[in-house]
Amino acid sequence: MQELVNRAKELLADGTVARVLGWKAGDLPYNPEPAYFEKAEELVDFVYNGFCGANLSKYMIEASKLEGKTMVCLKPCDTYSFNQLIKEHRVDRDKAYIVGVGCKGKLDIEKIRKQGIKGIELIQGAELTDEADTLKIQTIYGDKTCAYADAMLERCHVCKGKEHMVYDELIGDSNETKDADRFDEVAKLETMSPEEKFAFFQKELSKCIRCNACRNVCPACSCRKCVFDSTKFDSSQKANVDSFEEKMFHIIRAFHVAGRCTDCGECSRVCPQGIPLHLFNRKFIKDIDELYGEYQAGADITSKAPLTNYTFEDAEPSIVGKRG
Amino acid sequence: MQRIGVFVCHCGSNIAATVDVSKVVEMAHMEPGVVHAEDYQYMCSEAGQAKIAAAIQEKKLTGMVVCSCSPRMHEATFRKAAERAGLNPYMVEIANIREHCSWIHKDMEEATKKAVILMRAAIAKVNLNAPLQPGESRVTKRALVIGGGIAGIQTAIDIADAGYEVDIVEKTPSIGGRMSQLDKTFPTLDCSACILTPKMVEASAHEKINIYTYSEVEKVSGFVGDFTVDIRKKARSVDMDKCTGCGVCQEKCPSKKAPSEFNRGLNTRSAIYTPFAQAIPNVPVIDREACIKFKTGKCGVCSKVCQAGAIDYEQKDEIVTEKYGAIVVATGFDTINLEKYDEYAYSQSKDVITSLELERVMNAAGPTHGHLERLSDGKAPKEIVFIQCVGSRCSDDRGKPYCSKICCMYTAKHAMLIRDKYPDVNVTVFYIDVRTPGKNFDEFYRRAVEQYGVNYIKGQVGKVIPQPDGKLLVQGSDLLDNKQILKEADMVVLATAIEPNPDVRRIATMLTASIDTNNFLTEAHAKLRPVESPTAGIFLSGVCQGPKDIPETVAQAGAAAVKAIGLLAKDKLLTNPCTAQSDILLCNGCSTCENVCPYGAITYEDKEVNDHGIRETRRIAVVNSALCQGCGACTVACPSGAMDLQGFSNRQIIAEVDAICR
Amino acid sequence: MYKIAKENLSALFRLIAETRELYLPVRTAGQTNYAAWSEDAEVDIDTLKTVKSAKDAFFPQSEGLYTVKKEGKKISVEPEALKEQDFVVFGMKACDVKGLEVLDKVFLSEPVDTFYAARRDHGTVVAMACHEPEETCFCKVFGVDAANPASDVTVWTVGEDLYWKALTEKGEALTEAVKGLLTSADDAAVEAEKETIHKILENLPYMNLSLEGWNGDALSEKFDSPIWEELYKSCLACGTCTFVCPTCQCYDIKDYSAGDKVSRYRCWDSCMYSDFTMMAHGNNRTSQMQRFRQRFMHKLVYYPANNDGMYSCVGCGRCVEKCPQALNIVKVIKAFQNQGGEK
Amino acid sequence: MSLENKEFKPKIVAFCCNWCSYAGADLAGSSRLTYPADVKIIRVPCSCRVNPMFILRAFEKGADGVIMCGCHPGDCHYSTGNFYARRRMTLLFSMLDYIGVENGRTRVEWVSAAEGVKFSETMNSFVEKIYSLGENVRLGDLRCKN
Amino acid sequence: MSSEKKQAELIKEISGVNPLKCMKCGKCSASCPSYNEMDIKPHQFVSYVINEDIESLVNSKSLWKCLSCFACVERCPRDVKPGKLIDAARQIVVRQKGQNYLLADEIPELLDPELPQQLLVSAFRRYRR
Repeated sequence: MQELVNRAKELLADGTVARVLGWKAGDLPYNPEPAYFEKAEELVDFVYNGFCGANLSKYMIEASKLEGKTMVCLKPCDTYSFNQLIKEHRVDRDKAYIVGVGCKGKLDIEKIRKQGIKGIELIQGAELTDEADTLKIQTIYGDKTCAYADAMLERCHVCKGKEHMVYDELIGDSNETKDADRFDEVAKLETMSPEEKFAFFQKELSKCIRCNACRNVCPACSCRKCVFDSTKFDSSQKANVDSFEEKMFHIIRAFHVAGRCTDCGECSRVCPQGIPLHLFNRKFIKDIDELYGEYQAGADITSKAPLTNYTFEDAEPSIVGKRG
Repeated sequence: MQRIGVFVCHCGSNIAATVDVSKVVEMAHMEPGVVHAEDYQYMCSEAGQAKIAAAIQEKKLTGMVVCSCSPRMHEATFRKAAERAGLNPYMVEIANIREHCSWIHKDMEEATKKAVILMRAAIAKVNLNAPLQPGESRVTKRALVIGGGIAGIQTAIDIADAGYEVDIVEKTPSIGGRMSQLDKTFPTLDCSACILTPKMVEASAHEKINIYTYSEVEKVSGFVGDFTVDIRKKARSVDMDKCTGCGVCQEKCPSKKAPSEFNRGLNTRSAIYTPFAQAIPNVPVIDREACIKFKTGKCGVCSKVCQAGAIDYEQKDEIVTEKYGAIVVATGFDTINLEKYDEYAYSQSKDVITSLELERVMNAAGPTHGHLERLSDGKAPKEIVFIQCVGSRCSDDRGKPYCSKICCMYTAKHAMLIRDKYPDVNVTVFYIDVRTPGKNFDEFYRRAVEQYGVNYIKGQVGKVIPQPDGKLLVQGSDLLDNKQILKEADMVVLATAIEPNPDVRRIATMLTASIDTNNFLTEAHAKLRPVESPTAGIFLSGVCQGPKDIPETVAQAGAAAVKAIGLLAKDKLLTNPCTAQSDILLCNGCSTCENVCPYGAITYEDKEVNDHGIRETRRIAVVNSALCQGCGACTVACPSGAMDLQGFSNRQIIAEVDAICR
Repeated sequence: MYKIAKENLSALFRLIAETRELYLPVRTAGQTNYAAWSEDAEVDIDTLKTVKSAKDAFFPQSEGLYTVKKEGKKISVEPEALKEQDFVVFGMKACDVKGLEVLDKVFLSEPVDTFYAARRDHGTVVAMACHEPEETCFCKVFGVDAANPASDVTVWTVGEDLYWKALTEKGEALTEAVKGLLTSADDAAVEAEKETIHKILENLPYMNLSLEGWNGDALSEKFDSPIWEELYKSCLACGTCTFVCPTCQCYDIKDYSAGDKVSRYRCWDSCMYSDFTMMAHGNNRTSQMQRFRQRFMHKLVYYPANNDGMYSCVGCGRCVEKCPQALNIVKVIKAFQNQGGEK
Repeated sequence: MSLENKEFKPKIVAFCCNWCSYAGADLAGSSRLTYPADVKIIRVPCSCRVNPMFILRAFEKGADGVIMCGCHPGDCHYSTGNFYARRRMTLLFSMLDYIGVENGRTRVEWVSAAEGVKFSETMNSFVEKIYSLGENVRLGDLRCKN
Repeated sequence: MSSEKKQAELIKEISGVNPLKCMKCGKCSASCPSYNEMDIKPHQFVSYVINEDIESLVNSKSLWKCLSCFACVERCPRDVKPGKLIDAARQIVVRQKGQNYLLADEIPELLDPELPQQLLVSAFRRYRR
């Protein structure tokens, strides 16, 4: 982290960048927030640890409009989003100085709470430099421990890898955190009966409160105005009055990002109701991989997206239900 | 709120026998916005149209629905009727209650119910219709032909004969193209030059044709009817107006080591050169790479010997900007690079040549002055092997997956000519299939076998092994006799696959014309619009669209010309108003729509927008309504719904869905 | 004071549900929210904070207002019926109860919101003292006593028992209805529990947050502060904070067309949204900074200015837990404190 | 009237491209090839104009089945429209199947202008399928049910 | 599935070859150094697999005459690679004989001065992996 701060200071001092986009220490052990730093002295608050899960790519849409370059800290998975945004002309590559930061898996405070740990006062082991694979947590109700891996975000268990897809320089090392196949959950659902599938999604989606956190955090949902906020399709909604509406919202959202979603996992991370929203996006990714050839959005900035591409021999829609 | 009139047609008994027309009228009155509803025996008749006109005027209708036969039948009729009565024709919607209802249902109650629903959907849609005006764009009465081969020449002549100005842009110093390199043509064995040269002369002498040789298209902007093109005239170093074409400069030029492009590099030419004797224009160019004057600053022989003082070492590239209404692409082909076909020893032996090289060898103006001889030692060959499908029909990355189409015929031609002129030479052709569809084509091939004794063997050659004594050992297989064949040959001729001129990629990009995976230009419709590109105003002539022989090329050249003439004959173009439009407040500028547009109708501009008080410059999609054909692919690709299709808008279709499901 | 063994709770819920609708924390797909009780509902009264507050029971996320029906060219209007059925909300925490007080000031003052008023009339609140408060809690800052929720009935968890005390007439009525399952008890255990809770509260990191300078008088000074420009930047403009908040009371009115009928309903809205209070001419607040500022100014300045100094934040800490980017009202309050000296 | 006694009359929406399938439907009509009146056709310029939103909208408003017809792949009037439509619909249908909606409720069929017989056969078999699946209860807005 | 069909499928699976891509040009046979030794010629291998006559294939002399020089694989314009088909047929035989068709110890007595050295090398590459 110190290396990052030092580099940020250098870049600010020599005028390479006008500001730094990183994380500012929070007032609890686990709540750093994305923040801009414009002066070297502000960097005392800079922090980069296991709780810095937020994908800063989307902030670059606004930062691209500002005067001068912005140094932005991107984890390997975040760089896919940034590439995708470049491809869609939503960010300006020339306005970004990308520091690819190392990552040893990001932590999910909800997962720690799920283990019954509450009244958290202090967490040790979340720094990038900490080698320990156990978090030591001091709480009002006594000291607790939690395995680092057990507190990791779902997306880190299916990590896309340690490589940064786009960067100006790299700082820090990354750990291999992948211990599951990202399509396992989808494949499991696919084998269920229609009744079971319906029950599963009905239950999960019934929790949706339409806060739009998934949409607003999503780097692919970068529309200036979402179709669900506009009158263009007569689809503007602010609440799910009927259970159909949450399905409509999530299916259409997933469809609109199909072939563009990098599977960054932000939607699932931010959902206040813990809905596994990645299951929608990954279904499309899995279908695309199987039907049209493997495609990773954001791995490059030139390839044709699956939904703006075709081959004569593409599968017919009737393949649905015939597979598996 | 619209004021809608509903007109229900009986179509004699065609509709009325199954649909309770009066009930439909009654139900129409219940719908919001409907101020008038009536039925009539034949709405499409003059009397029916008069009723419509009267209602439009009396009830001040702003929209109307005709419940009748298919819109494919009478939509145009009713639109015209509406327009005559002062209603915008795009405020008319048809509810198809005949083909989609009365003719397929027997039960009257059921059919009537359905007719009412179809009518409601049409009313719901027309409620959201907006008057549309077809756009107009002017047509510049001048055509550009890119490529000066037989395809380009023929297209240019045909367009010019119709009275329109045509410019030909040719990359090399002379027009003529591949055909000028051929010795004889199948299946009549005419001398190629003898039939091509008059065409070249005709083109150059035509008062409506202007030829830019040694020139390339640099930039294209605009759209159908109104293209603006920058043409780069490369510095020729010879003044076109002064040169008399006497040829002394070429004789005296001390630099004679440059490989002759015209003779496929089989011999050399001078640094100042015309590619061939019949070149048009008959004005040489200086190859600055080969010229001693340009390389060292010393020499200047050509300038000294030129009586006309035409040599101009200071000449610079010049950009000419012209406007065109139509563009024809006729960029032709080349043979593929054989580097990856090591087994045929093309790069190891001078006596392994391509068929196009053989054309030059057999030609009196060629490197051997028309004598059939081995290029390695000048000896007369006794045994010649032809290998077919070299690089054609290949699914690996060495060759091309398609059939090059012309090889079977020209090989038969070569074999026949050799046997005719040199009866003591044995000719063997290794083939996979002999493909001869075409008038007199199979007869031609049979003549080669029956009359000229050419030995055709079914089976591909695996390897050509140059021998120390200069012979070539050909290892092939005879699939019919199930034998492996080892044959000593003096010369091997490869029927090399053809591919589109590599420049076509650059040109297609400039024209936003699409090309397929093999770099052939895509036609607007494989069957019904084979000489048009999907991009309006761009036409295709010759091999740039797909492999073809000379007669086919000439036929297609004429067809492309007719299409171009049809366009140029118009004073202005009416554009279909049902085009896509992007909402500047919603557009993200993400380029997704551009990627699915088959017509290159979408571009992006940085526009100043005022989004409810926020002023900023944004990248916005702009649809060129002259190019847009209204398919709607972009509207679905657009995630924010910024892109919408006039006449079939999102809200209109949704209104129809709602009305049907109500 | 009564008590009931925890193991008898399902019998208690069943009994309440016989005469009244019952809403209580239910766990669905891993998350606990208020929902109607049923035999197979997974009741979860141990989770301190439900994701959404109990606000839904009185001010639902969406609620029909009236329906317009069309038959031929005839149009009729049918207003939505007001709540007539008595109901019980079980398990609300002190902060959420205080939240109702905030909502009351909005909806029950003239003009009275009849939909809300009917729900308030028919609803009985059984509040629970917070057995184990958490680090995100700061109710005390707003004068809420987590150990002593003021409601119709208050319950305390002590060991394997729930202690029950009715505080209002409605509370007495409910107690009467379930008396068969309750046994009398003395206050001692409850007093001890209260003391324990108070002790824990003392040590929570946010409990000493100062609200100094946050009141109606601070309007223009706070409004024009450059600090907002710094604070809002990581805000995504999602509405999570508003939707989990027990006091946010803004709603939008929308129409839904279903063939021959159109229903008009209201649903929660969020001042974080760019189309919040959107009008024909556009929006009053064009930038996210302005929208962000609105939320906190409303809670800490405008509302107290209009309601005798009462804040419209109750310190439940849900926004602290749920903000995707870890922004929250505490950080806002602190940011002004830190900069306060310089001003 | 109780629900069980009420005869099930499905609502079926068919999106047909103007150039091939709508003409195919016209041909079915002029050839008097019958299919049930439950099918209502919406004309679109091309199958690529069909937005997944339209299909979900139809279900929302009470449709029991939605079918989309277009030109055969390779024959699209606009060259490539149905290729995009094919991918879009494949993915959408797969998603609907994934969330537990019976996959027989959606279908894509390529019908040329000459295939009146195919159009009518397609509609007959699709309607039959919808009858066998019964009322659509998994994908609709309750406010639209009567 | 009949056993012949199964074996044909197995050959396709092991070789990764789609024999239907063959356009019967015969370039494989033209390229084959062992052509004259073979009873079933390389280009015919493809038809045998298509016709599911695996019995004849595995009993053919050709199976063991193929040098695995891969000239046919290199030159095949259609990506059919008869050499891989032959190789796969051999695999089937090897599998039937229990992974044990050729051991290093057996080599000396099999050695034949006429035999190309390359055959030995390729034999090991094939059978001892």
